[in-house]
Amino acid sequence: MRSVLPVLTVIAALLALWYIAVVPMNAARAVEQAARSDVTLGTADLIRATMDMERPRLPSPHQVFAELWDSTVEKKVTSKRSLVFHGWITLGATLWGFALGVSLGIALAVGIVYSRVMEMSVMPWAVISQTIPIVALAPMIIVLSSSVGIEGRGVPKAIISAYLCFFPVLVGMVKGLRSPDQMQLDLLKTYGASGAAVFWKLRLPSSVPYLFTSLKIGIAAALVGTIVGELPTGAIRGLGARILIGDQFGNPIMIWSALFAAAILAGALVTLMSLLQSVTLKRMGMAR
Amino acid sequence: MIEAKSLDLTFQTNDGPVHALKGVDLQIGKGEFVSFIGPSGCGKTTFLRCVAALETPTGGSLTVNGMSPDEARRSRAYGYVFQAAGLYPWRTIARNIKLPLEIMGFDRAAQERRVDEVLKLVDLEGFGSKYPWQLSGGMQQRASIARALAFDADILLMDEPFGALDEIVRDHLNEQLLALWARTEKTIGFVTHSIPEAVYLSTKIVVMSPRPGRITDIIDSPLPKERPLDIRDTPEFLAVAHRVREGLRAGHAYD
Amino acid sequence: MIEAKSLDLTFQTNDGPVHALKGVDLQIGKGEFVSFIGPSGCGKTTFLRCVAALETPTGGSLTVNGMSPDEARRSRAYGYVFQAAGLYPWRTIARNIKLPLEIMGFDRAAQERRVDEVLKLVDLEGFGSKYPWQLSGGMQQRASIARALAFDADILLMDEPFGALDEIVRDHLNEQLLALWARTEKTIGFVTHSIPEAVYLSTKIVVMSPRPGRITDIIDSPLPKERPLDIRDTPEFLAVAHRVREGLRAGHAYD
Amino acid sequence: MMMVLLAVLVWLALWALNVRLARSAAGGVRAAVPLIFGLATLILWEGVVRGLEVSPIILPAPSAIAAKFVTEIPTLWVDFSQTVLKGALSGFVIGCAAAFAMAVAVDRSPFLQRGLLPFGNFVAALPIVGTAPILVNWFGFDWHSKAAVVVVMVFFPMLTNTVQGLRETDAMQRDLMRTYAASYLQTLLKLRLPAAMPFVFNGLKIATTLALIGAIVAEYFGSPTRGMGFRISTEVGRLGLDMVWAEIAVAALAGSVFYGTVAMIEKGVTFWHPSQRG
Amino acid sequence: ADDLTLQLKWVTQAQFAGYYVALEKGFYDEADLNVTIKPGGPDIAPTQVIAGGGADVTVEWMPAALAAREKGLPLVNIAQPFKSSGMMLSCRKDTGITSPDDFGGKTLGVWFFGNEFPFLSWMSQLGLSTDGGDGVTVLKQGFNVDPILNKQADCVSTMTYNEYWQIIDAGVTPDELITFKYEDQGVATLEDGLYVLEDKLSDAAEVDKLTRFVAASMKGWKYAEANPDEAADIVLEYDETGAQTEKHQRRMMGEIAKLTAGSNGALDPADYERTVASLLSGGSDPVITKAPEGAWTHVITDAALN
Ligand SMILES: Nc1ncnc2c1ncn2[C@@H]1O[C@H](COP(=O)(O)OP(=O)(O)OP(=O)(O)O)[C@@H](O)[C@H]1O
Ligand SMILES: Nc1ncnc2c1ncn2[C@@H]1O[C@H](COP(=O)(O)OP(=O)(O)OP(=O)(O)O)[C@@H](O)[C@H]1O
Ligand SMILES: Cc1ncc(C[n+]2csc(CCO)c2C)c(N)n1
Ligand SMILES: [Mg+2]
Ligand SMILES: [Mg+2]
Repeated sequence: MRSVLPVLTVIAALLALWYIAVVPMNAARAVEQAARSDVTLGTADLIRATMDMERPRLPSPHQVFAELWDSTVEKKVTSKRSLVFHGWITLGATLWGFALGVSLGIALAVGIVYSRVMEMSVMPWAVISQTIPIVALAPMIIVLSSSVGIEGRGVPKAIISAYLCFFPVLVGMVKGLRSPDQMQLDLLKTYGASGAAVFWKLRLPSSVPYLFTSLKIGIAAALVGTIVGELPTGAIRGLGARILIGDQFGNPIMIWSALFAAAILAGALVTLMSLLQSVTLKRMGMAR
Repeated sequence: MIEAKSLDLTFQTNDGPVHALKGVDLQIGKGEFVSFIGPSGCGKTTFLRCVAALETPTGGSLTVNGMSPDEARRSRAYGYVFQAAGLYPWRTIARNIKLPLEIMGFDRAAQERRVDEVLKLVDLEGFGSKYPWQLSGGMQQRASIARALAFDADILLMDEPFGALDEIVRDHLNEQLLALWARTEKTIGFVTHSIPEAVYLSTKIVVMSPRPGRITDIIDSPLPKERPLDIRDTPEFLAVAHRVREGLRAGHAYD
Repeated sequence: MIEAKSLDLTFQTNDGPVHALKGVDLQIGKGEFVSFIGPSGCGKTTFLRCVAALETPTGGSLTVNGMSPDEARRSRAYGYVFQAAGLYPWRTIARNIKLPLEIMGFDRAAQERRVDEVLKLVDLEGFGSKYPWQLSGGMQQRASIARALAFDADILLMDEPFGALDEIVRDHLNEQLLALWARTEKTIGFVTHSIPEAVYLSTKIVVMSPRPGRITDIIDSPLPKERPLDIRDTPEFLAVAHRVREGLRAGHAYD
Repeated sequence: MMMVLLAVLVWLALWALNVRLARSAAGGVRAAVPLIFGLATLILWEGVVRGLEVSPIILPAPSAIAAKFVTEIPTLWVDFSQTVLKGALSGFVIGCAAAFAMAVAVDRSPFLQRGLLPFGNFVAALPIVGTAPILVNWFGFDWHSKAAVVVVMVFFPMLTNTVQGLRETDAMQRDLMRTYAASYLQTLLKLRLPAAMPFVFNGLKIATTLALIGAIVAEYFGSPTRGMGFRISTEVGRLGLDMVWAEIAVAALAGSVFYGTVAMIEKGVTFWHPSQRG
Repeated sequence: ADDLTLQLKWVTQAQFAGYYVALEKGFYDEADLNVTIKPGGPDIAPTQVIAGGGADVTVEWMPAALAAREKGLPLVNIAQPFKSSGMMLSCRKDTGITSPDDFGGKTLGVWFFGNEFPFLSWMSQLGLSTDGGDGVTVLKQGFNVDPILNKQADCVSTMTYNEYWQIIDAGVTPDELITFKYEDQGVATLEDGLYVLEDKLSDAAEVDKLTRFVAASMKGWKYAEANPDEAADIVLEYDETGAQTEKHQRRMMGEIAKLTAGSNGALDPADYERTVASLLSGGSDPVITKAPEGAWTHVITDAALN
């Protein structure tokens, strides 16, 4: 709550900057347009012209928000022209990819924490996996998954999303599962506790704060992954497809509104994770 | 029965080996109360950790009740109080105390009963549902003592358990600990920096000195088992204290 | 001169206000050595922090050398030793000690000279180039004392500086501190849990009690300025110690 | 099928070897473990591709990729310098430096911090496929637009980490500075920046992988006729999968070196942090 | 009904109207086919999809198909609904370009991803190198025409039915532009044809299936040619992104109809030979190195068109 005013202030500042930037970004095209109809623009006219171009280099905020409004509130959510509909498609794949990535990340982290070989063999390759551009793998993922008989493009999308999502979870969970200090571990040793007891009673609970931090990063990464995956998977539905079509048909306003929709979706998901985090930590007595 | 014969422990560090323990010979009988005293870094903690199988000696032999320390650990012979409280922050005080009980498979009712008992023992009734960070440092330390007492380990190892407490609380807990020991006949290993505390509590005082960590003196206390607080003003007490102080001083650079 | 008049400090916390200090009246003359003693949570640290302008009182008045605490702070009147060592882990011991000197603009040569001096004072010669984590807890605490002594602050505030040290080292540092105080005529505020330490060092002993944090007794020491260690066996010493102990006990629940 | 079986066996044997090596403490041996794991995986890959006769248009064998790599070194170098040296590196430097400066600048204002940081979540989720066409439009086809994409990608992770790092000092460390009446600048230089370094390097490490991915993907949205992203997309279209994988190998190699360099500097700078002391 | 999957070369748009019309109008159902149409995208190589078994038939340009064939992927053209090429290079007049002779030293935007072959063979016929210097500077253009609008390129690749109109819609007037159609330059290569893997053709059941498919598809194309607006609306119906506009699709359908007009679906061997010749003539770096064998067949169309 304390951050409402600061956030609003920053938003206001960003909007102002954005409006100011619109003028020089679009001026050249506006002048060219005017020249075609043999008009020379005064400063005021020029500014007005840059604010409402059909194909701006930088759309003005009100254009983007009008489009956002139009494609969310004004359209039925089941309509394929509704951003809510496309956001929903993207959200679905994101959640699958997130589930997949989180499971993989946690499983690998547990393996790494409990096995030195796993740590030494897998960890460097996990880093390397993140240096491989996913778009290079995407076509292969699609071809391979269709040749092993997986139909529909939801699955490859989720795989691509999981690929980007698992790494932050892995890193965070390795840190988290290792966060118990020597004394906490020694304590259980003096009780003659089994490996399972150490995991459930010590490692897992102490990794929870790290888990949530990773989940927040992971869900944003999963969303980005899904949208990236929506281009090569046939650009049929989802926010990624909107971006591509907006790009090809010279509709920057469509790109920007899809970008905003993605950012808002991410914001909502991250907020959800934060909420989950504070509830869990409170129940565990770790929120202060 | 704890029996150490020419026990060695050397840590390999970047700037060469550290001889934390060197040729330590010590016998602790069942039901004894043994205090360890000595300057910082003389190996008190290390010795206790060896007994609890938290460290592996690099030489000599060490047996606990005729078993290896590790076997004794797995048969759950130890209650250990660490130098710092080390409570799990996501568990309330009561659930921290329950932790060993859960692991050792006590049933629900027994868990509740024991928690209540030990909380009373360390004067923390009513704090069971608080989280560790809601307690002062001294209260946390008492909770960690309660945790070690909750299950009936034969051997109690305590590493400076009363370091963070003021004199009055300390006296009080000293009395309680003596009473507990008298009642239960546990074997207790106890590390302290305080000479009066060591003398007041122990049947045997082990004075250690550093670099390498070794035993310089073992003093069998002539004090009776029954010890009111004012025993500390008796000549016997002062004589033992004097001998400990001399032993300690020998381990220091200044005279 | 430090002068507190009906000083109050209340912390607002989630479960209501905590009265850390309530109606504290105290006068500390220049060159005095004042010890604060009292149970955990009675406001000793809080009072020292008020003097150093690290906390702002919620009521009453507090002046230091006729200035507000904050003005005194900005004129660099204080050396403060915290309850924990608080060394910066990325600096060696020597560079930790240099830290205040760098900030106050001492020149290179003076920095080196002072570091050598204070390292010797706390018996840490040869450890200047080690990092804090390479030292035992007691050595770290000594390094932090050295850091506070390195620049010549008029007022030295020390919060349980010797808590982590064993009796012998403690005695030694007590002597050193007394000598330093006698030599430099600094004003010293000193928190401790040890009654003998408080009596041995101070010209004035302030006994405090918690909930709300207040002063229950102020004892002006009848002991001479010259204090060999064995002054602790004199009747005057024991009488003062007794009075302190009684004051302390009154603040506790058990009798 | 024999081939696949054999490859699996070799893989298992090397894994067993690794299990034994991992127990030994010597530094050189430990470095071998990931290499052996990589080698084992390559052998498995080769075996599966040959044994199942996977079409080289779907997944080429490592040997074919290696052969392509060797013959195409000049092209790979041109692409590498276009994408990594010009695009990724300059974007990385500009983005991280700007974020760092911004973090220090907003550090004195909790108001700005509270206002700015929530945007991290939003910007972190801006899909690169959306920002890249816009930035190519703005900054042109050459590496400048790739650098811009990288700047956008690395800015917020770096900013959030640095801001958090600058907050990371504990109360006692700050109080100490107060008792010295240290100035803002002195506190910043002598306390907060050193204390922030572990977090700063966390941000830098995240930024290395983002920078590489960003620079490559941005080339899908327009580029000169060189660059790793250009080559990858073009060769996929031509079914030159061996070349695609050669570029992927370059990316992995460059990424590892880049990441490794940052990690090494980190080790030197934050040697004092518990996580570096093992 | 027999299942059949068709992989398109690009996203759902009027370029592929014939197939959508056949689907919507039930022509495939009548032929006892259950057809799935997979739209393409920027990272989908139709040749790779068919190699991986993700589709039975794919829409592809002949240069890419022949190049893939030389890579060892035995693609065979079974039908050629597009008679003529819609590809062109659109330049701003104010760059001074009046004929291909003026290209030297200019910056030209080109699509890659398997679409660059016609351009490359044209340039090599003109004797222009494509790596800067005294030749031309090539830009890999993205999916839009921004480079020419921003004057980052002097010319960009356009299709008569698509990108050209993006430029016009952006406010540039037709007389500010000069366009070079590959058809007019004599370097036209065959565009959207239907390709399958060779082994399908040795299986009588598959041949029968493909025959029915081609027949139904051509029926769709002819219907689309005759009813362009309705066809465009059908395409819009199938566009799941909801981002395509009626104005644009109707216009695209009109232009597409011009390209399919001359074809009954059967490949004209003369067009094929011309395409191969053009691809072979690439100077030092031809797209294909030798004339392919068996890269097309009339088996399907012969059966389908009777
Ligand atoms: N894990 C370790 N690695 C290297 N050296 C160690 C390790 N643990 C302890 N040491 C060293 O072994 C010696 C003995 O340490 P120990 O902790 O037993 O001392 P102590 O007597 O308990 O001291 P204190 O009173 O400070 O607790 C010290 O010199 C210490 O530095
Ligand atoms: N920042 C704070 N917020 C809320 N309460 C505080 C804060 N700091 C101290 N307190 C409370 O104020 C009281 C006095 O604390 P203080 O630290 O001064 O005690 P102390 O006498 O130094 O105790 P100790 O001997 O344990 O160091 C305690 O009850 C403590 O819980
Ligand atoms: C990388 C890449 N860039 C552009 C296109 C565009 N494209 C493919 S077919 C076609 C004809 C008209 O739609 C066009 C423009 C592509 N497919 N792949
Ligand atoms: Mg110890
Ligand atoms: Mg205190």
